[in-house]
Amino acid sequence: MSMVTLTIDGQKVEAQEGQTILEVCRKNSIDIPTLCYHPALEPYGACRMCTVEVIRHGWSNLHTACTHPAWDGLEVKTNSPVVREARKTIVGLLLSRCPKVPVIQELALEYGVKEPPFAADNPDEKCILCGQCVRVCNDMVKAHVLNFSQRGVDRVVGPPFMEKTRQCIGCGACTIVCPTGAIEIVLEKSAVYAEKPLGPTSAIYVPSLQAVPRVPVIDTDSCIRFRQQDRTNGEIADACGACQMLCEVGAIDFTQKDEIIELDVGAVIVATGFAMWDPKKLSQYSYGKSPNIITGDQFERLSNAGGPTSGQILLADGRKPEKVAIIHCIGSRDHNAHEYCSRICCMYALKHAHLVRDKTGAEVFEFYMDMRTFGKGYEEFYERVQEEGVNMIRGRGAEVEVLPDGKLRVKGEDANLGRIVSANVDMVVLCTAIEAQPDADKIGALFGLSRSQDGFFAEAHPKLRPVETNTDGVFLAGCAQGPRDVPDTVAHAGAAASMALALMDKGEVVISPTTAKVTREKCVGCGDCIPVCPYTAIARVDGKAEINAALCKGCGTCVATCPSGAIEALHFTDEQLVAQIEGVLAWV
Amino acid sequence: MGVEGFEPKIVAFMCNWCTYAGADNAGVARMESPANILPIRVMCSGRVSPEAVMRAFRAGADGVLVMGCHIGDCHYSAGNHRTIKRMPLLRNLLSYVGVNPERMELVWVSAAEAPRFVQVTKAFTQKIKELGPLAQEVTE
Amino acid sequence: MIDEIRKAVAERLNELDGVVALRRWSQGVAPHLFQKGDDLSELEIAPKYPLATLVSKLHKRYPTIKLGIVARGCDERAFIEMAKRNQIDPDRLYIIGFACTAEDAQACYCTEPFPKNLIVGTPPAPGPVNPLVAKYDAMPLVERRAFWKQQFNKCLKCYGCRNICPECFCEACAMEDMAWVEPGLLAPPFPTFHMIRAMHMASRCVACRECEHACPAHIPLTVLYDLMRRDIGDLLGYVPGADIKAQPPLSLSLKQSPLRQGAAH
Amino acid sequence: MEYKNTLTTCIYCGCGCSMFVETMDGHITGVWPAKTNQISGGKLCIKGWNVTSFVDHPDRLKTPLIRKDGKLVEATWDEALTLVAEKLNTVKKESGPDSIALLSSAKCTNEENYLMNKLARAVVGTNNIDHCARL
Repeated sequence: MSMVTLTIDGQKVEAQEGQTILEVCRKNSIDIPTLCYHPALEPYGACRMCTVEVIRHGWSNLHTACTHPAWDGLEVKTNSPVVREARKTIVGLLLSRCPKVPVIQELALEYGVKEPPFAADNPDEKCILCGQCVRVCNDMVKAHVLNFSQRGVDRVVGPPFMEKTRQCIGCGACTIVCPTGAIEIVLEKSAVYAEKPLGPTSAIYVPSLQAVPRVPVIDTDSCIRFRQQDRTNGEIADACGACQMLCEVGAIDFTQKDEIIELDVGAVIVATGFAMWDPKKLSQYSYGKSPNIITGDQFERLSNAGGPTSGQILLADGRKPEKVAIIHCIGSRDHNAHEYCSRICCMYALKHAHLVRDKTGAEVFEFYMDMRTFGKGYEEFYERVQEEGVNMIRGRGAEVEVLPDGKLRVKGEDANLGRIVSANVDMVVLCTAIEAQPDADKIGALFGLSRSQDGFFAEAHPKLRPVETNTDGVFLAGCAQGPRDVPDTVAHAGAAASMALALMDKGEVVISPTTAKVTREKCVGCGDCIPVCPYTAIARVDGKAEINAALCKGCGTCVATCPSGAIEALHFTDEQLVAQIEGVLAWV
Repeated sequence: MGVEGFEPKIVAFMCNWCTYAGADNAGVARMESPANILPIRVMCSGRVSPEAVMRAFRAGADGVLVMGCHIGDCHYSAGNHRTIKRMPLLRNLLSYVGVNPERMELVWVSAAEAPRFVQVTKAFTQKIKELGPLAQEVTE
Repeated sequence: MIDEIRKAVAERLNELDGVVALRRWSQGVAPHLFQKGDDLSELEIAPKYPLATLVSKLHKRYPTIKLGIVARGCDERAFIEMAKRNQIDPDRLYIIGFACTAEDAQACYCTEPFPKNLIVGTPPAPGPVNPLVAKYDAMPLVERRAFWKQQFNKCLKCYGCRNICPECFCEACAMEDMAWVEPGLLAPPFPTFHMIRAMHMASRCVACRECEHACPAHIPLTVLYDLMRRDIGDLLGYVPGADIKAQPPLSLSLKQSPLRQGAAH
Repeated sequence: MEYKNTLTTCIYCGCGCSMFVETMDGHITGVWPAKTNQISGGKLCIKGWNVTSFVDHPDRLKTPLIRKDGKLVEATWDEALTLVAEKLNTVKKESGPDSIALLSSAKCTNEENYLMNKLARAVVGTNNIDHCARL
């Protein structure tokens, strides 16, 4: 694309042919006020705020920067007296129509308009009829809900007959582009992706804050393009696309589909992690009955700088809490839920207490059964939090009650005092248990993994082989095997990775010598053993069974199936079994 | 018909991956299971041929337990499917020749079920105690 | 009927390498392989012999020959089970089936006294179920034990039951395996010896009754095998000899051949 | 493809069970009990079932063996019979006829056993004669 040169406010500026004056100015950080401009939409020149003075061949003229192309040799003045005068008039007219809109008030202030020159027909009017919403709805979203109707002074923007319409998909794009906040959208149901039910994010997001690779994904249930595609059975396949239009490196590709990728691998590390236990299962904690009863996980999100409140710890109504209760062992160490200790809660509960103290200064009541600060530096942190003035109550928080005024009452036994205590607080943080993933059975069946009583995947040996499983080449890492905190998970995962590497590095696999072997002279070739083998290690060769020792895992089911005793389970032969039987019986 | 002071001998075939591990875990957890249980480790309950069970009775066992992974949990995916088909037939056959089929039982105990291992072996031992010695039954 | 069979065999001999049937000798009847040109007036149908065994021997010895067989219902059932286990080649076998007499069916307690490939004769009324099965099934354990102890004590350990059985085609036999049966005991160890055979018969026995005929000690072996046949039917829906496509269920997973409802252990 | 069954009597004992010996191409391939026989009625004992097993057995003796210098050496029947006759004569001369006993076999026919009996009583002059299957 060829380049052109023009002069803006006395400075030579290079621009690409086809760009508008506004685009060139924006690129060169030259401020031009706009109301009806949006980079993702076609310029329309409705609000006229971007009016500039364009001088060509000595002739000066006023044009809207958003629509005028940047021709070679143009001279542009963006802030000349003529321009300012013109904009003042424009702002005056806009203010006369919409005297209460803050953006226009600010512009009026800037351009010296003290009073609206004309009295407004409707002083509450917010719409400046710039049509951005119309363009976004028709050109981008392709929902075709909004348009202009009437003529002249009666002109309005809205859905057909100004009535609620099912054509509206509630995407909210119009509210985003509207410069004056004239459109309010009332959602009948949540149409946007909700992150940990604490606030909406966009339909394109990074799946988790620690995602690797850190690449955003499109939530096709929320994305306007995909929703329109679904709604119209593919008829409208090019709605929105704002992300694609705006992404400078062209990374957005709507044609991408979920793919199943098949890989031949030498080892598998099962690191499927954990799920959070649902505190609704114990109704005494009233989870779900007040927005101010949240889980530790939700608190984590709340206090995150990238979270819905930008890291401020706030109640649902936006106030700062004055009193916060943190309850340990919700669903852990509980015969009504999980009997095991989730191992991570004590430490994050202390951290949460510290954050509440630090960020809000609120009074913190921490209900704990006993404090499990087993790691390096953990006990020291516990002492520090105690010194920060957190009220430690030794005893399980027994009940959370939502009071009529919205406050929360936490009851529990203080075992040190030996009596029931209660505290009225604004916010309750439930330190819920971590548990095995709900689909652990499927993963287990896939890899032949057994699970321990707590539901997590069982290691080959609780003490001596904590990383391996009973399936060769399959290793466990992290909470898939049992609750553990970050340093332990890192250590466990490192061990799993090195075991997997060690296995592959050898280049050869050591198989167990407990395989089955056919004595050809005894085999009559009946084939009863062939369908028994789960590894298809048995085949009939020259009318007799033959076992591929590399495939055989040595279960011995074929041995017990063979009526002739023609198959021998090496290391578990019939003779060895009999010797054991006679041995154990002789011993008694 | 129990016999005074009778301590039965019970041969228990245990699969390597589930029950043997479960028994091991019971031991690690210091749970007490009856000493009457005489464990014989096999790789899979599917390895236990009816002949082996009969041989155990023949060699003087008063009861035989065949123990393995729960259906669906088999380390070899379906070895125990053959066990669950074979053993009821054998149990019936025992009864046809007049041996009390209660002397033989097929039980699934997973590696995680140490308490179940203890409970199952205790109950079975008690049952065999009440049935009395097999030799008495066969030679009477 | 025998003339019709002879005629059918004569016809078939033109296209087959031989027909397995019974032949009358000067002093008795024995299995025989009739070939083209043989005197078919010597062909007999009684007393019955397990002819499937002979077919298997011939098929193995002469890997290309096509045989015919003059078969009863039990013969046909026997080679259905044998074919599943690779002991005969069904593609090299032509069945000239004939129906047993009503007396045969009575004597054998045969519930299906005719083959599916019935060429000669009409199906007789099926024989009754062996009344001993119900009788011993109803006995208390102690009586059963007493009964079988007495029966098995007569056992000469001649292996006649196994030798005559068309389904006992193994090269090596578990009943001779020193791991399972201690050698040198007569009568053989109770009840292991007979239980091993009964267990193996569960998915194989086609109720031809040859074992019982061959037993010099007159042990009612088929009572035990009938019970096992009943159990495998109840448990897994398997009837030995009924369907050449049905795989032996004890070799299959639960997915391939599930346990019948209510039949679980 | 020659198939034949030969009716015969079990040679192992005096019961006289009847059986067919099955041959294929001249090789013994098995035994069928003779169901039509009135004596054995289609039943055999373990000996009858295995009666043919020695026929093709590699360990089967095909000629007489005479021990020479501590080793068994194949010999002709004439050599062997002459040697036995000489030795029997010597023993009879030195220790009398009752120092000799004769054992006959079930594998022989009745006629052969009768001749053995004659040999014992008339030739050797002793009543010390018995039979392996004196059932």
